[in-house]
Amino acid sequence: MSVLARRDRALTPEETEALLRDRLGDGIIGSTLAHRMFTVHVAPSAWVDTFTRCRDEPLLDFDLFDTLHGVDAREDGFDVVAILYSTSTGNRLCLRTRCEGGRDTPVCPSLNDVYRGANWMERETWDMFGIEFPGHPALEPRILTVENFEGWPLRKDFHLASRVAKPWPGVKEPAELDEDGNVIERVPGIGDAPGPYVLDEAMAAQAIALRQVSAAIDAAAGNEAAVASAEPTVSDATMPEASAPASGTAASTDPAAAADAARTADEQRRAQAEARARKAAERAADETPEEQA
Amino acid sequence: MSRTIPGTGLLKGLAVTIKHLGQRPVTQMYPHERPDLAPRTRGVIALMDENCTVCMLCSRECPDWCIYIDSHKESVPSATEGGRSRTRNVLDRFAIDFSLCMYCGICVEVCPFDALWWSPEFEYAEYSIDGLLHEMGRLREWADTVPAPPMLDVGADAPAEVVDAIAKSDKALLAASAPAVGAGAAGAAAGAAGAGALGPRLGLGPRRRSPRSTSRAARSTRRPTTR
Amino acid sequence: MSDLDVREQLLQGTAPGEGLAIELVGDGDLVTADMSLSIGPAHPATHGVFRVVFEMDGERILRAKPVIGYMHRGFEKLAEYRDYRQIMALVNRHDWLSGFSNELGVALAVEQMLEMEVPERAQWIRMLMAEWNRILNHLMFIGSFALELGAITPMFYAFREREDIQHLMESATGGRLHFTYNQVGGVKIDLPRGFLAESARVSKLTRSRMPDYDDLVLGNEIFRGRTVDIGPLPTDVALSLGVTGPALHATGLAEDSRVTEPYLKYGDIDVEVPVGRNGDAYDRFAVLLGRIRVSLDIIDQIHDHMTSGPVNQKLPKMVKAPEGATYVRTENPLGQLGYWLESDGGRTPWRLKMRTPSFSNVQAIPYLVQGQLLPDAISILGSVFFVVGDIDR
Amino acid sequence: MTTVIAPVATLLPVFAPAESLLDTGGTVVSLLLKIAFITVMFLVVPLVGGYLEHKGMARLQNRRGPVEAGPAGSLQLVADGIKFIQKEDIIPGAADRKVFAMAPAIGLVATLLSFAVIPLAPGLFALDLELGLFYVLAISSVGVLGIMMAGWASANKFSLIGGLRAAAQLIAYELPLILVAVAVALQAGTLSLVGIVEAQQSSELFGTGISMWYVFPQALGFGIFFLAALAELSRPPFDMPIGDSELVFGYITEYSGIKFAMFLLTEYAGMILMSGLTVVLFLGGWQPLPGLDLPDGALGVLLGAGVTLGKIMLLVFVMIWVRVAYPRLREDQLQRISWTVLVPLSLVNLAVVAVGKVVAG
Repeated sequence: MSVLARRDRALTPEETEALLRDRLGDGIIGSTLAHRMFTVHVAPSAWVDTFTRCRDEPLLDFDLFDTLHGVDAREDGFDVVAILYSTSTGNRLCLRTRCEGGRDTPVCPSLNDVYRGANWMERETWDMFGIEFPGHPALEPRILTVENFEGWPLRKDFHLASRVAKPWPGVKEPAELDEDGNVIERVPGIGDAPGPYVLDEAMAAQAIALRQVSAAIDAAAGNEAAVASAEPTVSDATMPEASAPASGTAASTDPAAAADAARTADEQRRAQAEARARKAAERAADETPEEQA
Repeated sequence: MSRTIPGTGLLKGLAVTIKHLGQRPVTQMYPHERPDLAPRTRGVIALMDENCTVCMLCSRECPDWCIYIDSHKESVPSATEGGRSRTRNVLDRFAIDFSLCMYCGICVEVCPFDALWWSPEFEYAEYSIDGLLHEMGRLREWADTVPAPPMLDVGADAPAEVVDAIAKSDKALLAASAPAVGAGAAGAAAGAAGAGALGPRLGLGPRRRSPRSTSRAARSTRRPTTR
Repeated sequence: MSDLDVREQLLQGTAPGEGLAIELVGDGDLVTADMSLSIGPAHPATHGVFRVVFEMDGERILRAKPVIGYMHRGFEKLAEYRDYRQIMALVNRHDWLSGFSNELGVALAVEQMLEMEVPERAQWIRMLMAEWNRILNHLMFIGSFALELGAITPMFYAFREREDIQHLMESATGGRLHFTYNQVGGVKIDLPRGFLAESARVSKLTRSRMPDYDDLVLGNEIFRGRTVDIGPLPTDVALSLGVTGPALHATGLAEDSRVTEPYLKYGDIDVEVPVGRNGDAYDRFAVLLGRIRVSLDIIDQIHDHMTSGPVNQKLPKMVKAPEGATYVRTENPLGQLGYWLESDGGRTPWRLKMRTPSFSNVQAIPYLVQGQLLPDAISILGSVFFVVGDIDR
Repeated sequence: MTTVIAPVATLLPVFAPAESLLDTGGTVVSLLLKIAFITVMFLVVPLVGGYLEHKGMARLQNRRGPVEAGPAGSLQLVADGIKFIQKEDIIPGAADRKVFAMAPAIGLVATLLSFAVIPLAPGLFALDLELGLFYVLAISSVGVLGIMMAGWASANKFSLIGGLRAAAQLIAYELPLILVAVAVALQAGTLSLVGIVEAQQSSELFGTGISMWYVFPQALGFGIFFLAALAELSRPPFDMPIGDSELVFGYITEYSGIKFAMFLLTEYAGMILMSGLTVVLFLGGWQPLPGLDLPDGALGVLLGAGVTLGKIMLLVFVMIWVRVAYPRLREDQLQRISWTVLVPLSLVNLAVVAVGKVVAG
């Protein structure tokens, strides 16, 4: 098979780095070999030259342009990562550079003239991270998001709307009740939901505000049950300590009515639960002989 | 491709299609005939509320945040005289919003007390999206449609629970001066684990059985080693 | 009549059909009208919300500009908010025709970072499912490509085959498209009893029906007339664009990561890579058909190799990839799918880049359709196999 | 019409137009009868053809086809028709409203008029024009006009390309179609369709005593005629004007509701018409088998009608079969086939027939 024909000529990672250093000098900052991937860190000034070398150097012969993408590098700005593959030697090389311009105006030279495939990849990276690629024919219009989209979605300071708009159902503690018999909900805090995202104070406030609005709407519609369930949330908003007593008095809606509604709903719920428990007990009783047999 | 007489390709096309004229159509007449779905089919999530301990694991693991649980605490008087009364969690609300659910099955997988089950039922389309929010009663009804899990392949390892059960019963056997009844029970358990551990208990219909009557061993085949 | 006269006459709105907005381009004495024709976003030939704007002179295409992003769902962002178990349910949705293969990539990436050994039986099961998934995917494209050329029947036959295979996979995984069967360290649950026998039966059945496609489509003179020498793609251009999979193999290069960088147990079995000659639409289709046969061969080999034992690893309560980055490439049905996984040691990825085959393959479309006729462009669009969700993610 | 032609007919006793059974005493009654006959032919027979297409295609593709409307889905097209009538009739804002509205009717009327001369059985036809063949070919070409009008008036690029393709295609295929028909007329010695059927019955094939259906001596012509008819009807594999994967639906793209239904009906009626014409010209019309004559009287008329319709449905099935089996050609390929293969071949066919006629005559 032709693909494997030149496998024996494949350079080792060390040789590859040595060769690139020889050709590009200070352009090569360093390299890492971890998790079965060889990464060469390149200075932005040598970015295009490195790829031209990788493509044209007969010993390297990286002909397949695999991918190019951005990575959020926290306060240092953004990295651009590109992966090349050689169909003749079977080597894979990951090249990585740190964009100039920090988080405000990240800039990385365009590879469009070296590999055709870089065109869309760079457009996508610009669309997602706002990294400019001087030398690219046309980064605009935005390739994946809508044309008038604002913001750079894959930056870490861009929060996922669906995670902000809706409270996490998992914040409730199992069966912990306040004195009125309502389920205690906590204000979403750091590390509540799975994920690296931090429901920071601003987001928490936003989430609470949203729920307040919906509670107000429900109250206006006279939906008693909705008020009953939303009511503790309102109290949470004003009193961050969820275990604080007298949550009903803090409600912005008519406190007496809300407390009444809560009590009625709670009574109903208890009655239901009792009936259910009885049923479950009966079922368990039915089941026992079978289990023993 | 070798050169052939022009037109043979065209004739072959006619031959292939006319060949199918006499064959039985493969169309499934869906509303008239029920589709034959595999027991593992992820159609709808059924809830056995009596198994739920309100641990909130499903709700927290759900990638779409579509499980809503409310509960309260209740004290249960002691079964024995003079014993201490215990408190337990009572489920007030358990709802799954199937308009958000992406049928990944993580909730079923993480439930430590087998309260959630997959059922192959799929006919619960609604004209209004609100109707897809299934509350506890509706989820409980689905539990009656949960089929028995299929037996595992012959090359499969016995599930961890079964292995544990065998080890335990062996221990019980080895424990000196075991009473006859206890030994009998342990022996029966070991026999069941050895012979039919991977399948549902015999004598019950293979499908459309309530999971309550599914044997423990068969149930455990669903979740071999993750826990 | 000078160019200017014609322009005025048409734009005055006296002629019916003034809404056509035909732009006139005077070139010497002869006036020709260039028309921009928008194929999509809801056109029958794009099977999804994908759009190509053709600038045409008569029926000949001067330039083409693909417009993508109609189905962008932000998977890469969503993945940063989910742990590795939840990501499995996410990634099988970007290329909805190869759900299993997508999951596999993420699982392999996480396992590579954890340096986790996957039980042998799990690897064979993964391969078996991946190959069945590949056949499912290819059958779909065989049907849809023929449909785009006006042959309606192969689609129905392909769906008949797909139904058998989907039923088979559903019996093990519980899903028809979104299998969610992989987990880090193996597969979720072992195969149900009788699965392998059924798999062998379906494999035999599918193989027995493959000649139908040869006779109905590949050997058909009209089909050959519509595809031979249409949209040829040179190997170097394909590589520079990042085109992989059947479209690359059609150019004559057998770069298949099942062979060149074997993952799972592909190194233990024979994998043949069908290749074409000049990368035209016919070759792309022939390669696709050949790959089904190869996958059936692989499935038969897997049946012989299947071992017994556990199918997954005991996992900690929360799987956390160690700090660092890795890249895993798998041979997906449509080409090479790469997952770049960068982790900060947390339970969700710091960055999960999905290098999808369709995205790179579709980049080749402007190159391929330039100077072709409209019907040929449709033939090219159909033969550069892509899934819109896979382009837009 | 017969009355006008009658004096001429007396001069040519051999080829006198036959008398239709529908010509009863009263002029009004016979007129009504003829209108009823054509309407039934136009409205009912295409429905049967359409049902055959639904079911035949389905079975060839290993599926069932319509099953819900009526017994075995037989009323599916009726249900479709009712649905089409109920639908909103949308006219695009940029369209030329008058032309847009007229276009479906033109194709429909052209096909409707052509049915007047197709004989089903001895005496069972509306008209027997002496120039019947000429009339059918001329009138059916008018239908192209409707297609071009639809393509232009829709103000849609896909429609425009579809209309232009249809025009180019129909011109290319009109020529071989007519050349082959001329060969048949030459052999029969008449342009009357009834006359052609009778001529096939009365002449013998090389003295074997078997009636010489023209499909035997003119097998080549038959093939060309059938191919050209497919192209003329824009049936697959020549459906480029409406090729749905390229042009969405070609000149019909912007049509909806009853106007769309008219195009649909025209297509099915066109299939019946072209099959009918092929049966009359090449397959011996109402004669069940070569050399086997129909009994006289009412039974013969009924049987003859059945035989003709049966042959028509057989040809319709072949059209469906071809549709199922083949992909679509490209416009330039079709033109090349027409001008470089079919036209020369039909000229050869004509020459052979002419020589044969002279030698045998």
